[in-house]
Amino acid sequence: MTKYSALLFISGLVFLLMVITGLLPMGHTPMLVGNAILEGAKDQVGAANVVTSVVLGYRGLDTLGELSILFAAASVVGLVLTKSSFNKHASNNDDKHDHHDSGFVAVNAIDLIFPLLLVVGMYIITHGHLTPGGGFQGGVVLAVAFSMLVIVRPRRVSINHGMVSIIESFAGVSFIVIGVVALFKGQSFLQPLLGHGEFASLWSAGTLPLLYLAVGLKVGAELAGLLLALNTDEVAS
Amino acid sequence: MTFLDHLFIVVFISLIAISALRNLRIVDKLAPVLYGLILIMLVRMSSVAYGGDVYLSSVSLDLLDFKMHWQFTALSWYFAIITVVAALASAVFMSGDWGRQYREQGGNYGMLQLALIVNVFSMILLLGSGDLLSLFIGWEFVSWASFLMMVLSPTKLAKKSAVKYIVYAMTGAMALMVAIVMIYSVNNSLEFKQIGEVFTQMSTSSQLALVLLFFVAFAIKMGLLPFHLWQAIAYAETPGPGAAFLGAISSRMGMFTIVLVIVQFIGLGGLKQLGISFVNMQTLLAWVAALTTIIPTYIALQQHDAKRLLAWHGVGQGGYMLLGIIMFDSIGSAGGLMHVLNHASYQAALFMTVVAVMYRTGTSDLNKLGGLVTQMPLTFLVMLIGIIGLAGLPPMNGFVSKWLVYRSLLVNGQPLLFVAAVLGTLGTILSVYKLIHNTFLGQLRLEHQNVREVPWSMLVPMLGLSIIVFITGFMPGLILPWIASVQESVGLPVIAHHLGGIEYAKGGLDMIWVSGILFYGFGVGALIFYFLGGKSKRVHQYDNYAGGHFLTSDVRYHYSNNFYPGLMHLIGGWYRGSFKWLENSIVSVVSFFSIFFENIYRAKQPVMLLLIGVVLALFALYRNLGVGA
Amino acid sequence: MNSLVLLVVLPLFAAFIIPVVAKFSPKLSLFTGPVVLCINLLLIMSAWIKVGSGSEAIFLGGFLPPVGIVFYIDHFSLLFSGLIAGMVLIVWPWDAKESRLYSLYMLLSAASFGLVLSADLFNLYVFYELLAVATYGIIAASPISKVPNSSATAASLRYLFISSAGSVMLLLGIAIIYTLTGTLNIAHLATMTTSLDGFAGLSAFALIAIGAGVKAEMFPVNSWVAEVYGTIPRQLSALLAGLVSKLAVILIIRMLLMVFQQQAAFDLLLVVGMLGVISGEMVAWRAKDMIRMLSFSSIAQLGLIFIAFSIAGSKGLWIGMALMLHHLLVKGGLFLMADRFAGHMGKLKGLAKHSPMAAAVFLVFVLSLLGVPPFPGFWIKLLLILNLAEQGGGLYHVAIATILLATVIETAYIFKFVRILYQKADADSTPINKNYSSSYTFAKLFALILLVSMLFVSPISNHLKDIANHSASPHIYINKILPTKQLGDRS
Amino acid sequence: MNSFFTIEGILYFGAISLSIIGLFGLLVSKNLFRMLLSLVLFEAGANLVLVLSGFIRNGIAPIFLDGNSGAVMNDPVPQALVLTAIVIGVGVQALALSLIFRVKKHYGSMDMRTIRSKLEREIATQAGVTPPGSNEAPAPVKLVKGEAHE
Repeated sequence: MTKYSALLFISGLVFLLMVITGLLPMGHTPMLVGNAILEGAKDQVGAANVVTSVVLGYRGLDTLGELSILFAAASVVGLVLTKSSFNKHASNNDDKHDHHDSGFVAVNAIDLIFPLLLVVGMYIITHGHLTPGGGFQGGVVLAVAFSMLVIVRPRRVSINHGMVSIIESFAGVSFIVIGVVALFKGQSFLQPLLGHGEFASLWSAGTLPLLYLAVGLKVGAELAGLLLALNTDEVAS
Repeated sequence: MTFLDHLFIVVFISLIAISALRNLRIVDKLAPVLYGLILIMLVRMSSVAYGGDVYLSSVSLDLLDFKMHWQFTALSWYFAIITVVAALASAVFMSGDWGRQYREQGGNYGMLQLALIVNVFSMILLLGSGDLLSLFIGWEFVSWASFLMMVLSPTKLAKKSAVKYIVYAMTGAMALMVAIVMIYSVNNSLEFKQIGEVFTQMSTSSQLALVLLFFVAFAIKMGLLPFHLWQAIAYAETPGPGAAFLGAISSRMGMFTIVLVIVQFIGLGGLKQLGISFVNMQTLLAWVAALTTIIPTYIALQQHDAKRLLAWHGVGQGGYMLLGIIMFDSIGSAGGLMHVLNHASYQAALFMTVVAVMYRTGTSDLNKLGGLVTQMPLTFLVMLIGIIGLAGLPPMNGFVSKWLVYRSLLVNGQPLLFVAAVLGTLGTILSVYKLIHNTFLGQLRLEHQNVREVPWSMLVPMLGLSIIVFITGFMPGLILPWIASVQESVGLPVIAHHLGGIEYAKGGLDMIWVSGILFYGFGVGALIFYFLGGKSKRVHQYDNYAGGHFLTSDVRYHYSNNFYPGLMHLIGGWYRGSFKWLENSIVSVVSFFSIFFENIYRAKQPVMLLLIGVVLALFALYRNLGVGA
Repeated sequence: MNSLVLLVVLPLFAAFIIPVVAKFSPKLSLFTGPVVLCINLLLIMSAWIKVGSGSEAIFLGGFLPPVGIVFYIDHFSLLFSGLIAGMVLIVWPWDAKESRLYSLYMLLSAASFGLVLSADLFNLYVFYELLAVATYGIIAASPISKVPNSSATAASLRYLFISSAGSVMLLLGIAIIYTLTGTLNIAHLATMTTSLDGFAGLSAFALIAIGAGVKAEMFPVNSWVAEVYGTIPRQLSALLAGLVSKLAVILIIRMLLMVFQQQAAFDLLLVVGMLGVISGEMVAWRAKDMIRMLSFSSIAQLGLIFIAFSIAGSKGLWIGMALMLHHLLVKGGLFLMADRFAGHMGKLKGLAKHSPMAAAVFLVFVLSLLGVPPFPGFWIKLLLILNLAEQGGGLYHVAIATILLATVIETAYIFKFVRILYQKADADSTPINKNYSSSYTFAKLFALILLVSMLFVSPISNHLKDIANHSASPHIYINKILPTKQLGDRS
Repeated sequence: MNSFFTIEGILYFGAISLSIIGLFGLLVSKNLFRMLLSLVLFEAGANLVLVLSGFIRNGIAPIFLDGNSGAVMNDPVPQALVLTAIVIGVGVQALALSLIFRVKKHYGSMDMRTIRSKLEREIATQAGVTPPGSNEAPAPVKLVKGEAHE
C-alpha cells in the first residue's frame, strides 16, 4: 500500500520537478551575484580560488555556521554514545575477540601512508585559496588518516578524546577570534585583514589561509571524533 | 457623569465588595443592601421606561480602533429591573438560614454570592451595551458568569451539564461573532444601526445567513429548540437561590438580544422577505417558538424532580415570549415582552418554594414528598400563586401575557400556532398540578411530621415575589407603560393600555374586572360552602378509612409515583431522546474526524506526509498558475 | 551597530569553549551560557534604543550586498531576539550532567539569533540546520525521567528523518530561486519579484514553506510533535513549542512578505493553516493527558498563525506577531506548569482544591487561549477574524468558520479538563507533586504578564502595529540593505 | 521550454532522479539504516541541483590562473554553498547514525514501524493513558436510558 501510494506521489513529484526544471534558465543562469564576485574577488579578497573567497570571505558566516553544525553533531554523538556504551565497552573490553590488529598488509600500509596523508591533508588545507580544495577537504583527509590508524590497531593506538575536544574548541575559537579582531578594529565581523599579499602565491589573501587552517583543524578533529565514537560503539554492540 | 455611570459604578463597587468580603459572614447582610442600592440606581433612571430619553454612559473605550460605548434604553431598563429584583430576592433568600445550612453542608457560600453579583454585573453590562462589540463582550460575560454559577453545584451530573452549557454557549458566541463580522466587513463600523443598514445592502443569501447566525446565537442562550438540551439540567442543579435567579432571568438575555437585534433592526419586513413560497423566516421562527412551548413542557411533565420540572418549564415558557414578539403587532409583542417579567416573577417564586421544601425536607423528589400544606402553609400559598401564574390562569400575571399572545395569534390568523400554544398550556396545567399535588397535598409522610414553616428570611422574598405575581396580574397597567416605551423604542406598534389592562379594537382586557368577577365567584362559592353546605368536621390527617379499614399512618396511599400513566404511555415514545440523538450524532461526527486526523498524525512514515504535502501544494500551484513561460 | 553580530558569535564562542572550560571548572561552564545570554540581552536592549523606529543593516565581512551576508536589524528582529535570550534563560538546564548539553543550548540560541537577524537565504538555511541539529541533540540528550532513556532518542530520530527531508526540500527551493535570479539576498530578491512570480518561483516558495514548516508544526509535516513533546522535559517543550516553532515561521514569512506577496502563496498558507487548526483541535479533543492535549493544541495555534499571515501586507504581520507572542506566553506557560498536571486526566480530580493557585493560573491561560473577553486572546482573535472577513474571497470565509468551529471544540476539551480539576478527589486521584519548581514560578510570571497586558491592549497593539508596518515594508527593507542598488539595476 | 537533450538538461535529470530515488527509498524502506542511506541520496540529489544552478555552458572552474583571464567562469557561489551543504549533510548523517545505534540497542530492532509502535506505547505509558489507536472502540455513544432527558 505504502509502496503504491509512494510511487503515485513520487511520479507526481517527478512530473512537477521536470516542469519546474523546464522553466529554469539552465546553463545560462543570471549569475548576478556570481558575476559581481568574479569581478571583485581579486581586489576585495585576493584569493586565486574564487570559491575560497566566497566560502571564507563573502559567506564566512555560513562557514562558521557549518562548523558549528559539525561541532553540534559531534557533541550530540558524544552525548548519545558515551553515556550508554563507552563505559560498558571499557568494562568488557578484554572479552572481545575482534580487537586484534588488522593484518600485516593493512598495518604496514597504513604506517607508510599515514605521514603521506598528513602531508597531503596539510597541503590541501594550506593551498585552499589557490587550488581546488581547502579546509574541509584537507580536514577530511586528516581525519581519515587518524581514524585509519585506530582502525587497524584498535588496541594499541587510541586517540585522546580530551585532545580532540581541545583541538576542536581551539580551532573554532580561533576562527571566531580572527573574525572578532576585525570587529575590534572598527570593521565588520570576518572582514579579511592583513592585506592581500602577492596574488596567487601562498602568502596571499590576508587572513583566509589562517581561517582555512582553523577550518581544517576543526573539521579534522570533529570528523575524527565522530568516526571514533561511531566505531567504538559499533564494536561494542 | 450620568445616572447610567452611577449605576455602573455601584454595580462595579458591589462586585468588588462582595468578591473581597465573600468569605466573611457580613456578606449575608451586605449583599441585599447592595442589590437594593443598585435597584435605587435603576429606579432613578425610570424615566426611560416612561418614554424618557435614552441614558448614555459618558464612559467610552477606545480599544484597537474600536469604539465601545454603553447606553440604557427602555428595553435595557426593563430587563435590568427584572434582573435586579430577581437578584435582590435571591440575595435576601440566601442571606439567612438557608445560607447557614448551605455552609454547613459544605457549600461554597462565598462563591455563590460572588457568582450572583458577577451575573448581575455582566447582565447589566450586556443590557447597557451600545454597540455590537460591547454587546459581544457582555454576551460572553453573561455566558461565563452563568457557567460560574452552574459549576458551584457539587453533583457530577451538574458539572457535566455546565460543561455542556459552556460548549453550547461558545457555539452561540461564535455564531454571534460571525454575524458581527459580517456586519463589520460591509461598512467597517460596529454601531447597532449598522445592522439595519447593512441588512438592506446584502444579498439574500447573506441576509439569510445573518439572520440565522444571530438567531442561533440568541436561541442557544434562550434554550429554544433545537438548542434546549443544556438548559434544564444545568439550571436545576444550580444550588438554591442561584437556580431561582438563573431560571428567572439568565436565559432571557437571549430574548433581550432578539428584540434588540432581530426585532428592532431586521424587523418584520426583513424576516418576511426571506424564504420560499409560504414559508418565510417569520413563520419559521414562530414554529420554532411553538414547538419550544410544547416539547419541553411535556418533558417537564415526565420529571419527578421538582427543580427539573420547573427548569424544563422555564425552557418551554421561552417559546411564548418568542411567539409573542415574532408576531410584530402591538398586543403580541406586548405579551411576549410582558411574559419575561411575569415568568421571572413566578419562576423565581416557584424555585424558591422548592428550595424551601428542600431546606426543610432535604429532597426535591416529587415521589418522596406530600401533604406539606399543613406544615408549610405560607410556602404552599406562594407555590399556589406561582403555579396559577405559570399555568396562565387568572387572576395572576401569567394569564395577562398569555392572553395577549393568544389574542395576537388569533387576530393574525394563526390558528395552528394558537392550537400549539394552547397545547403547551395544557401540558403546563397538568404538570403544575403534579408539582403542587405531590409536594403539598395528600398524605404527609411520617418523616416529615416535624417539618416547620421556613424562616422569614426565606418567606419574605417568596411572598414579595408572589405579591408581584398577583399585583401585576390584577393591575397590568403598572407594567404596561414600560412595555409601551419598549415597543416605542424598538419601533414596534405601541399598545394602548390602562391600569386594568389593554384597549384593543377587537376586544380589550380589563384584569380588574376579570379578577373582580373571579373573586366574586369565589366569594359566592365560599358563602355556599360555609353557610349553606353546613357541616364539616376537622379530623387528623391520619384519621382515615378506606374500604372499611382503618389506615395506619405507615400505609402509603398518596398517589404520586408514575403520574399521568396513560398520557405518558401515549407521548413517552415521542420524547425519548429524539434531540439527544442529534447531540450524540454531532459528537460522533467530531469523533470520526478526530480519529481520522489522529491516524494521519500517527503516520508510520512521516516523510510520506511531507511528500504528499509538497506534491499537492505544487500541483495546486501548477493548476492555478499554469506554465506560462 | 556592527557589534550586534555578537548576538550570534558570542553564543557560538561560548559553545566552543564550554567543553574545554568544563574540564577545568564545571561550575564555570554552567554559568558561561547564562552570562552570555545576559550580555546578549544587554546588547539587544541597547540596540533597541539605538535603532529607534528605524532599522539598520550589518554588512558582514564588509562586503556590500548582495555579494555578502547581511544582518537586518529592526524592532521585529530585536523583539524576537530578546524573547530567545529570555526563553533560553528560563529553560536553562541547571542540573544537566554533561557540559556538552550547555554547548548545544548555546548553539541553539546562536542559531535562533541568526534566524531572526539574517537577511540572506542560504545563511538562513545554515542557521535553520544548526537549530535543527542542536534540537535533535537536546531532545535525544534530555529524556524525562519516566520514559526509558532511548525513547527520546527514537523520537528524535523520527523527527530527524522528516526534518532532514524537509531541509532538503528547503534546499531545493533555494536552488530554484538561485537558478532563477542569481542572488540569495532577500532584499535583492525583493527587487526582482517579477522573475519569481511564475510557477517555478512559487513552487520554490512552496518547497521552502513546507520544508521549514516541519519545524513550524505546519499541518501535514507535524506528526513529530506529539512524539517529541511526549518524551522531553516540559521546559524544553515550552522552548520548542513556544519559540523554536516561531523561528521557522519567521523564516517563512520573511520570504512571503518580502518576495512572494502573491495570492497563490497566501492561499497556500491559508489552507495549511486551516487544516492545522481543525486537525490539531480535533485530535486534542481526544487526548487523555495534558501533554498530548497541549501538543495538538499547539499545532492548532500554529495553524492560526499561518492563517493570520495569509492576510496580505503589514496587517498580517501585525496580527500574526500578536498571535505568536500570545501563543508564546500561553503555551510556554502551560508547558512550564504541565508537570503539575502530569498523568491521565481522570486522575487529576481534586487538583483545584489541592493547589488552587495552579488551577487559577491554568484557567487564566486557557481562557485567554479560547479568546474569552477581556483576555488578550480575545482581542487578537477578534482582530484576526475581522481582518479575514475584510479580505473577501471564499477561502477566507471558510477560514473564519474553521477558526470558530475549532474554538468550540477547544472549549469542549479544555472545559472537560477543567471540570476534572474541580471535581472532588477520590481514591483514584494521584498524589500531587507539591514541589514548587522554578518553571512553575515562571509560568505564574507568564500569567501575570498576560493579565497585565490585558490592561494595555491598545498601547501594545499600537506598538506592534508600528513594528509590523515597518518590518512588513519591502521598500524600507530594500533601501536599508541595498542602499546603492548598484546590482539591482541590472536585473 | 528548454530542451532536455543538452548537457545541463541531462545533468538536471540525473540530479532529480537521484533525489527521487532517495526519497522513494526513504518512503519504502523500513530499515533505519537504509532510510539513512536514502536520505544521503536525497540530499546528494538536492546538492547536485544546487551546484547546477551555477553551471554555465562552456564555463571553467572559477580559479584565476594564468591564461584564463578571458574565459567564462562558472558561478562560484553555488559551489561554495554546496560545500557548506555537504558538510551540513555529513553532520546530520553522523548524528542520525549515532541515534540509530542507540535506538537499535534499546529496541533491538531497526524497523521503523516497530519502533514507532513501541515509542507510542512508551509515551502513552508514561502519560498514564492507553496508546492512541490501539484496538479500542470509538468514543462510546451513550444510549438514552429509561428516563427521557435525565
